[in-house]
Amino acid sequence: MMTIAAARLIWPGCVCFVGIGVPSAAANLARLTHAPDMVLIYESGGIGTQPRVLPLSIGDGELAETATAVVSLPEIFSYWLQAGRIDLGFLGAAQIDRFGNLNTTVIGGYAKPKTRLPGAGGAPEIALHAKQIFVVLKQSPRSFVAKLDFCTSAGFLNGHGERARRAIAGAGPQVVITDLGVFKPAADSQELTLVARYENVSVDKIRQATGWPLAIADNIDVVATPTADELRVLRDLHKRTEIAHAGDVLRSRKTPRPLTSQVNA
Amino acid sequence: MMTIAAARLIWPGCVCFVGIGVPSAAANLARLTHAPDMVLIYESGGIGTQPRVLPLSIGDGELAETATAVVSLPEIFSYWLQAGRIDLGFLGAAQIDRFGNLNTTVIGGYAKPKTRLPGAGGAPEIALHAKQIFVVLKQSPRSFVAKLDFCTSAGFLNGHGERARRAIAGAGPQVVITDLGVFKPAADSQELTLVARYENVSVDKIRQATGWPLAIADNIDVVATPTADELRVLRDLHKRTEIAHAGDVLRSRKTPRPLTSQVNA
Amino acid sequence: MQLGSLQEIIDQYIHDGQSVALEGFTHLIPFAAGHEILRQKKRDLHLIRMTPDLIYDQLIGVGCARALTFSWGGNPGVGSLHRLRDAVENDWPRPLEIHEHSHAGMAAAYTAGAARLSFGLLRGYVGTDLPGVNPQVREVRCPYTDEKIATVPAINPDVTVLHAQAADRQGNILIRGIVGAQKEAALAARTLIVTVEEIVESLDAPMNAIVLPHWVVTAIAEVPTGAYPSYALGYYARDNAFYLAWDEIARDRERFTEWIDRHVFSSRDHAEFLDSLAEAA
Amino acid sequence: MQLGSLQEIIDQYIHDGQSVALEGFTHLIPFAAGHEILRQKKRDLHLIRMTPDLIYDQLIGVGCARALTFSWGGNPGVGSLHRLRDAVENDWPRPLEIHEHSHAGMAAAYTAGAARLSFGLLRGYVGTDLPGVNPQVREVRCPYTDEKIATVPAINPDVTVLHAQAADRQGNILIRGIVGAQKEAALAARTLIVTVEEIVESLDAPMNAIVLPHWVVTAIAEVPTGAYPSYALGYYARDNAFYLAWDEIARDRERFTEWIDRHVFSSRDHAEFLDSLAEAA
Repeated sequence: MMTIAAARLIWPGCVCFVGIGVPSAAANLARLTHAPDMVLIYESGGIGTQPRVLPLSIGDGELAETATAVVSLPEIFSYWLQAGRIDLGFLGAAQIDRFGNLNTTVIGGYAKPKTRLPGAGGAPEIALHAKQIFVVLKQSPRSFVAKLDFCTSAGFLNGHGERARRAIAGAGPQVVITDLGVFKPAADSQELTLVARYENVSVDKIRQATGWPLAIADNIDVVATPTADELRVLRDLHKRTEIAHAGDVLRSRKTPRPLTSQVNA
Repeated sequence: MMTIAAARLIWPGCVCFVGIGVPSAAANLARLTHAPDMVLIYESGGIGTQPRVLPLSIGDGELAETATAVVSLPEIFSYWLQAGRIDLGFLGAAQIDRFGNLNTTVIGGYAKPKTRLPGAGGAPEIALHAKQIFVVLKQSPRSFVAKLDFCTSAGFLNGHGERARRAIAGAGPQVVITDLGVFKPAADSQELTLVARYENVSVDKIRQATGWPLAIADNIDVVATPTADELRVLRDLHKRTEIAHAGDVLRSRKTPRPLTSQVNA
Repeated sequence: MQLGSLQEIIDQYIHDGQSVALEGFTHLIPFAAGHEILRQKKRDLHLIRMTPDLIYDQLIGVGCARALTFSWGGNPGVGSLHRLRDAVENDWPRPLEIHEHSHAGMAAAYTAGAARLSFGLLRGYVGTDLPGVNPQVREVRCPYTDEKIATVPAINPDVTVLHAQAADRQGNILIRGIVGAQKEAALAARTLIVTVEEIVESLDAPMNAIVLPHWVVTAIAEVPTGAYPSYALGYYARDNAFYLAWDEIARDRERFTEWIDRHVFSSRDHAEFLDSLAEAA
Repeated sequence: MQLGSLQEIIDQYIHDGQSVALEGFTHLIPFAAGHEILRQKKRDLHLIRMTPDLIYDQLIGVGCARALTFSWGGNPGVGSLHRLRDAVENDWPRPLEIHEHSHAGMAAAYTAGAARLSFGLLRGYVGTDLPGVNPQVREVRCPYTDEKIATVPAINPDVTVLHAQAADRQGNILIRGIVGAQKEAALAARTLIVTVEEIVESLDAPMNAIVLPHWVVTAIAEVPTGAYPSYALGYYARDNAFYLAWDEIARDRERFTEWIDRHVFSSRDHAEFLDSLAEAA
């Protein structure tokens, strides 16, 4: 449902910087439904990729084979991301605070963490340079926290215009999508505000899953249930993906291919 | 004769950054005679080119088609030249001074020059980063000058170790080859010193063609006359080049090739 | 991405006073686009290019340019650009402000421009008089080694014009062969115009080829032989004879002016220009 | 360029205490080379890599590494690298010093290394806590705009190890597909070791392909399927099932140790390693 909610917010023609997981599924769902001309960029170097199946890793061969261009990683981050060519960046996180700052580095102290997370990856600069950011994560008091253990990627920092004052190029997180609801930054303070909930999820439940006193919009929308078309496309995509990823690579290597040199070295 | 004298000084396996004209002819002569495994790099982006004919420009198609790799110009100058991967750079000049500094920018004042020359091109950084430099130019009191009108590329600056003190990576001009003789820097002062002359060219003539009191080595070699093999290879190279460059491009365009779109736009 | 005639596109996107880079390092030089700029009598352009070639000699000789940023201004393999020289030496037909770099410096400046950094770094310009005449060449200290490293300000042309082998129907552009700093100049620009040899159904680009995606391209015109007398790898060779002949044509102001009148101003487009040259030959 | 067995080459060129980058961004990951480093029980390595993958999880879990420079340390598409976590969280089997970057920062550091600049520039790290824990992230002021721009020191590994599709007889290397920062890591290194799927008569590389010329390559070993369980475009696919299975294997110290003993230490080379996995399946 997060996937479908996120997909709906993607617009035709959008140049989208995609990570693996929900963002990749959402972007591809959008591409296969209402935004066929959107441009997918994976940080591994694929520009304009059109994967038929969902990649498991950010650098699957599928992404190279279906891309308009495959460039180096330094180029992706300098000529494409930093240059401001990305309309929309998706980010996930282990923790988010009320101003949309994100932690993907550690739970606990940095030097001797309780949980060492994978770390920054592309996120800090995606957060700065993409014209806007959508954040997708599961919501609980452990993920929606009053204070991050570590700030990996800037949202609105301390809010109240600090991001703009620091002359950060991109507009920051414009939508946060969780498994409970949808949040947008308030115009003045940039504090995340609940603007929509899923059916059968109460505002109270969302409030309880938030580690700070949650701001609530005057009118809370209800996210429309998935359409038959959305569900079909998503199911097909996952099915194709499953089949594609189920191949037995190790055994297929056993089929004859020349393992010896073509040269008598 | 300058070409042959220069070619002889190139060693097998040498990675050589080549410009057009005498340097290109010399490098290719060396490659086709005693240094078949030398690596030619043209600043236009061809790495390991093996042209069958001499290019007229530094970016002829021949250079791309016979190269191991064709890279961008920013890459040539950063990852290859600046990174110190070039053993030998060839430079020409309109003016040279006694310390091997070169002028290819202007004769006269910079703002309103008597003669505006093409300018720096790759030379300033070739002069800094190639492990050593060979300079090739015609010699006269107008080219061998006491004081440059403009310093485009550093040789030994004011000599006496200044280049080393400024921590410049490459060793600077190790040989200067003219149509009259061959010069090398003195060990202590780095002042250019006549070390060889061509047959039938007197030391006096060389002295008169030099705009400063010329240092002369104790023993002046005589450059050996071209061998039959050198002359044959060079003539063949020039002949192939003439034939290749004589094609009438404008008329050949008249032969049928589709000038209209393949798409009904 | 807009597909149109070269005439429309130059009219729509290139305006007097702009900074314009027609890049191409002795390959894929956008001659047809340069001639159209001449025909439309654009003025006060700040021309940018590593190697101002014959096409810049023509633009400067006609008086389209007020300034030139460059790193090597010659007729490659032949000698001088006489119109450039006449402008610098004698202010003819008008004075030309010059911003002079080395290739390495200008490559770093385009690279910074493409990455939207305000400056580029290089180990360069040491011991030369160039920083003395180009105050834009400066230095920073390395925060780790305290060494001085040269800097150049980013180059971000108002318009970059390229010539390429092919575009597909979507407007993706394939560039093959010697590519100079074309990709950097393209991505550094605010507006990107590309002329192509042909528009094809599919680029069939090899993996890791140099492809500019359609959404960074402002406008495309199909102009066969659009790089002549330069060349387009896979299409036609460089007309070396023309480069040699240009030395004579450009040496003399009158002969130059006649040539421009007869071949550029009297032709309506690139095909007519090529015909007029063929007739004269 | 030297052609030899992987065993000889790792023995000859990789020494205890060195900084070693086995690069590969989810493609062409040099697993075979990593396993040989394990077999030869190298110690005190400073491992460098943007995305420490399963192979670094193994090297760290066995205790080969004293330090890690990286920008994202997970099992891509799956979750954590449990051995990396155990080292950071519990110092098991030994403490691991970490130097942490973002991808953009590390890409800039490799790029600077390849160009032999002492530092790289990026608009990055703004508003994050990373510079607080990595004092190597600093800043300079732009000499033109006075803005603060982040800097990273160049990365120049003692040894870079890559896996590539093919080498020709001369030792020129062709890399196709997703290339990450492999070229930069290769050119930044003092010693470059490459394993290849095969050695061929001629690379038949398309124009503008990514080819590393033989004279920048220190040594080459032909190791078919040398990137398994990662993939080599044009040769074999990624074994996603292995990446999923690794999560279970690596979660437990004993199970991990058993797996390494059984599959890596008990096999003499990569072919035997692959056979031992196939038998176990």
